[in-house]
Amino acid sequence: MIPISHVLVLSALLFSIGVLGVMLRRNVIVVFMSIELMLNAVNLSFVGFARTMDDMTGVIFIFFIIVVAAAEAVVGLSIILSIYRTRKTLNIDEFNLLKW
Amino acid sequence: MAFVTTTDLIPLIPELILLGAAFVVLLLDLFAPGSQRTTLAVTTIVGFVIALVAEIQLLDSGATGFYGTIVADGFSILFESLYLVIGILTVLLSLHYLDDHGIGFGEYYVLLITAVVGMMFMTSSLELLVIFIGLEIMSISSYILVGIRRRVPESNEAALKYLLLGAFSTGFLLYGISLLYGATGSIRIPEIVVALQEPGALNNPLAIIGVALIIIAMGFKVAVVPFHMWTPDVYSGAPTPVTAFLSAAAKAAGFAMFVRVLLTGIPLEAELWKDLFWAIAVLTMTVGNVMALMQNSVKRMLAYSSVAHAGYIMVAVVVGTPAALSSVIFYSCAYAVMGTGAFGILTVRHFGKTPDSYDDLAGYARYKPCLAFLMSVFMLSLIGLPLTGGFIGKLQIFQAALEEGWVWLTVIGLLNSALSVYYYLRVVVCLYMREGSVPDGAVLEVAESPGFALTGLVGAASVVVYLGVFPQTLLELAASSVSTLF
Amino acid sequence: MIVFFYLFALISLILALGVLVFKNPIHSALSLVGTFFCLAAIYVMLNAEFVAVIQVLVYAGAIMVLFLFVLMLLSTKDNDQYALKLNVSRGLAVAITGVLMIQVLTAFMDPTLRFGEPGAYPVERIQEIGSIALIGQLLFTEFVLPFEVISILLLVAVIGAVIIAKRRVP
Amino acid sequence: MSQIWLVPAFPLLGFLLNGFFGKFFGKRFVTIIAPAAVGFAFLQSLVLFFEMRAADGHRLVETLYTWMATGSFQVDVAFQVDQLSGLYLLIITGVGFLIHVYSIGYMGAEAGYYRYFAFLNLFIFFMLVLVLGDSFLLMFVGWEGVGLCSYLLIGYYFEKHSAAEACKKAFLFNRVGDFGVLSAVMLIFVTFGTLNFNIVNAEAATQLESGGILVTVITLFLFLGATGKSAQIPLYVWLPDAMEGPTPVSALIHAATMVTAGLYMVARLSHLFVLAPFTMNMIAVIGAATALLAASIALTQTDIKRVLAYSTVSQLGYMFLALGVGAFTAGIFHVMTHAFFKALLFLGSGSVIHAMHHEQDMLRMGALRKKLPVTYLTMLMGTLAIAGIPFFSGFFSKDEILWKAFSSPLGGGGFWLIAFVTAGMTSFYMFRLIYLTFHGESRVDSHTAEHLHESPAVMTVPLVILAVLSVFGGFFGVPHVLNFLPNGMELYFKGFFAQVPETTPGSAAAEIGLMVASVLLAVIAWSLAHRYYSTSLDAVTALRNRLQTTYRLSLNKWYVDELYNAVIVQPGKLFSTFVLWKLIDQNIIDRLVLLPGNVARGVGSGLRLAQNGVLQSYALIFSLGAMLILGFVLL
Repeated sequence: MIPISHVLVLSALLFSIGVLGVMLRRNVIVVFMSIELMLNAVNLSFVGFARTMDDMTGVIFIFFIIVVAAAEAVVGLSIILSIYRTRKTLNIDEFNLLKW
Repeated sequence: MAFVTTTDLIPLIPELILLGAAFVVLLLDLFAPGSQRTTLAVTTIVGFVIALVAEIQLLDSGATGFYGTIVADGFSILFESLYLVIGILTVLLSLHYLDDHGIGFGEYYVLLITAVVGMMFMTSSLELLVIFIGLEIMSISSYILVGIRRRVPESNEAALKYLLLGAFSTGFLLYGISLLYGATGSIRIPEIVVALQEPGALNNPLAIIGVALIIIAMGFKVAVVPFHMWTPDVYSGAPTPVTAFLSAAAKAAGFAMFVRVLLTGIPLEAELWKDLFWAIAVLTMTVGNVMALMQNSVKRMLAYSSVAHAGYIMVAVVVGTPAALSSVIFYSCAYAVMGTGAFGILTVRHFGKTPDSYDDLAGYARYKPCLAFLMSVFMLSLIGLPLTGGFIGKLQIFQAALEEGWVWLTVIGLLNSALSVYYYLRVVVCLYMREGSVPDGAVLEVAESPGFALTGLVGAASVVVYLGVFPQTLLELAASSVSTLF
Repeated sequence: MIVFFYLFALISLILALGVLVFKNPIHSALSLVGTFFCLAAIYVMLNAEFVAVIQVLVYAGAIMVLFLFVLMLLSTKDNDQYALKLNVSRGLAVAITGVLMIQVLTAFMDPTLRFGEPGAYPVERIQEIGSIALIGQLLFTEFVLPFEVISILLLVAVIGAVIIAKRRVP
Repeated sequence: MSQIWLVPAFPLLGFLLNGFFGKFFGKRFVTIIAPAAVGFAFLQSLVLFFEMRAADGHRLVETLYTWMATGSFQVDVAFQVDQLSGLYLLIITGVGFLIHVYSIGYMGAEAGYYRYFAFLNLFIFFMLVLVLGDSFLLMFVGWEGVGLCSYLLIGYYFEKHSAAEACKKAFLFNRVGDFGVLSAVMLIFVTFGTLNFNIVNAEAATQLESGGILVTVITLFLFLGATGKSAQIPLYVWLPDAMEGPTPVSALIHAATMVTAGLYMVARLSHLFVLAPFTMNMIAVIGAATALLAASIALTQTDIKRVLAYSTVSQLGYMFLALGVGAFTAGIFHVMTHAFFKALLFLGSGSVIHAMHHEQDMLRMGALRKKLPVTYLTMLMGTLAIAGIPFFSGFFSKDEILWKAFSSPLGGGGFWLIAFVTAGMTSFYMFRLIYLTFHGESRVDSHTAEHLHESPAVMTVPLVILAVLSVFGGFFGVPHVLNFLPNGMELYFKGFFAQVPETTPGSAAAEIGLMVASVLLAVIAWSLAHRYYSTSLDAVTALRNRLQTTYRLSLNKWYVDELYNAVIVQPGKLFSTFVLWKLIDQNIIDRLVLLPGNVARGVGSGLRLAQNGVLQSYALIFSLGAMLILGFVLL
């Protein structure tokens, strides 16, 4: 039996790496991928909890998270496509027309 | 075994009506491309109105469905009606704006409807899963609406920022939900409440972190400091009617969720969370007002001021008594109407361009006296002068705070609202005291302003004044809807 | 068995760090796919086989392919501009995330950590009904509302993708 | 039934009709509607006034509907007429009506005629709500409303940059005061659990410890609000600038009615204020200081409206002095007489300005009395009244204040002396105004001189009526010591105000003595003004002339005049102009009020750095917040 706290630690580490990726990477698509990593960390903790508590809710929740992630990816990537067309770059530092 | 019965669907009637309307609009746009844009707008409005009627019919029905995860109590009906009203206003303000800016998508209205549907699920559900999905429907619809002017770099950028930060905060929300689930074994608010009432349950780090993460994510949605950073950029980059919609309806939905999930659902250990909310409220009011003071763009100023208004509502959240919660409702309604109105004025072209900076407001008094007057009404209400809804709203909040002895919080709130005079007044000064000259080559519009928009704006201003002179109706509704929460 | 958990955990962490540090975004994406596979393996060990399948099929298979596709479409030769460069605010980001992580981790180590009451589905019961059948049942009874509502979300996403990304009208 | 609501309803109706239809129905429509609305309100006020006199306890109350009720807190929209509000009603609607009529002539040629009258009606409406409301909240509605209208009307000439600035200033200054009112209302709500005036007044003595901290703080906050509205130190600066508005507006809002709202509030809550001796002292000190400061600034102003504006500030200071020493009746009496003569003076100056094609500099006037005989005579009446020449209205009210300042247990010789000196200055600058404007040689430029004409009857008739009131209005409150008529004011307000315990009923001889002294001072100041301003230009020019023609003058006279100039006039003038006006008035106080805005801007420029448009900084701040919140809840 895998100890739940270790699953939780793994999920916290993955979540932190995701958060870090959002703040560090300058390619906007990689930033987006880091967010996917955060969601996966959440999924992991859901599964861990579901297993510990002998409950299915956590597992069901994951499916919905995956669907939402997919929907966000579709919309997000199309927005990225669109912004690439006007700005010809993916560098997040350059998207600063709106400020102050 | 029928897994969905008719009674389950009763509390969802307004949502179903709206979805029907969305499909009608989608099909009209698809199969009758020649049909006037007005037709689409009118269809949307009709959908909203019918849904509103359905909401009113549901009042006092106490209908529930789907294992008790959907309720049509006074609270949700009041908020849902607010979203519908704001939806109608937004459509009225959109028609000419879409024409002016060449946004020729019938899908615009569909997304508006789905955003409202998402908000309604957020408000009426007692299950974190459905609340989360409702939130995502609203958010994703808003991302697209913000970025719908896809050839405009600002619009793109606003959509991108909104989406990435929104998804980022969604990560926090989900993590919070998962930890709360781990601590309580459920994602249904009534069951979570029961589980957390066990002795010692609130000292469980899982529960504490879970709730804190949920607060963080919801703080992002209602744009409280320090999770507000997206607001000015997104609000100023978005098409103005969408900005109005977001600042009014999306924010109200955020607060509805905040109240439903955090204030009546999860028993928070009083002192700890109160101190936290206190700090957030003070920061939000102050930062919002101070930054609004710095702006040269009126739209951006209004964006920051919407942060400040979220701060005032947070004051009521800190207090947390039923009276305070009903003032949250009242203020959300009042702010939604006056905020929509204020942004709405900015949708109408002046001297051939959509006004943005303070200087663009020059000459309104002469060329568009009616709009100048309406804008003044909205500004005065945002300041919180008597005989407007804004005054009663602030009064309710601060009175509730005083009754519980939050004197300092009230003083800070009053100081902040005094500070806000500086920049709201600047708008009125520009409207009335600056002589605008018609720029070379600019076309003076023949009609003062488009009929649909004018209807909406006059309606909003009337509501603002009505709420100031006869607030009792809404106050009673708010109080009774709060009583359904407990 | 438990050894494999740590193995996959380690690999997934390394690959996740890979997402963070690879200069070339395509490498990052592939590294992320690897992380997903490792997680799928861990799901299997946690008796969530169906989730593991979906993880591979949908997440790694569909979503990441979409990412890769867009990456290829928008790829630029000059990847140096995306290289990880540290400055004050990025240093701050590392520090803040570190503190955040430590806060959460210490809380997880807390002896007062408690979980919810045991639910109705221990492993034996799941195996008796069958994992997929159980999920199907739950989706169409207890979770039928979210199951229906999420279709609205998909509709919105489709509409959004079409109007945002469709080619410019000349 | 008394139908109090009709009084504010008429002007409100007038506002709605003029505001929304005035543009379409044209000038004649507006000209009839606007004054008629106020006229009807005046008639109804008269009816109510007598009903109120006949009613039990001299109070009529009418509840319209429940404004808002949550929990234990309930506020009704309810109007009440009692001795205080009844008197105010008559002043507001009566003087208001005259000024509306006058405006027909004065504003006839202006663009946006309908807008002007709509705002004027709206102002009357809010002012009536202010005095009729039976609770703080309703009073606050009026309070903010009149501020708003004042702001709209100051900015009426919005093409003028100075007007835009002035109205902004007026609004901001008033907001500082409003903050005081709100804070006080807050504390009162916490203390009493209600906002009704009558309950607060009745329970003040039992709920609050006399001289305690709470009551002192409450009343100080209220007084802060009053200083904003009624233009006292430190918030008086907006009022002189407010003269950018049309002159009838200055007469109505910035002299007769709105600026007395602060006094109204203090008087209304007399039972609360007497519990706080410190505040009462403060009020008296501020009032006296303002009276002196403003009068000394008025001495040297050359803009005719500015003289009157500073004079108004000074007279308001007088009234506050009266309230501060517990002479509520005397203070309110002066409110009434001041409404008559100051409205008259402003309208008269308006008539001059009208004739002079909007020239306001007195150095460019002179010898106008032949051309504007009615204006001259009526303004002279007003001047005699304000200067306190015996048996004109100002004499009675002012002497009452002087006497109370001297004899009241809260007063003292110092207060009397300041008020006394101020009275002398008042007499001086007012006669200076009269001489510069109407006497001496004409300094009017030839073009304007050709067109000089007396104003039409629609303007002069109100002047005459106000002049009559200014002359005879004082007989409502003849001091006891003169005893040829009963003191109407004291009878009228019998039992209404809180009583300050009278320690030593001063001797009649002393009162007569002080009265004679102040009359003498006024006459001396008059003769000084006559000497310096009745024939030639002001002192500066006179001095210059004399320096050039020293040899022609006798050494002796030169010496005296020069000494006077060098030692008294010039330093006084420099001090008044540069220290008092330019430095304190225009710079220090201005800056202070703008300070919060500027500090906020400073903070804002710091915060702006974080809002740099880069998404990752936003995520960084988000995470920082998350870290702090987690740290906070986990520790």
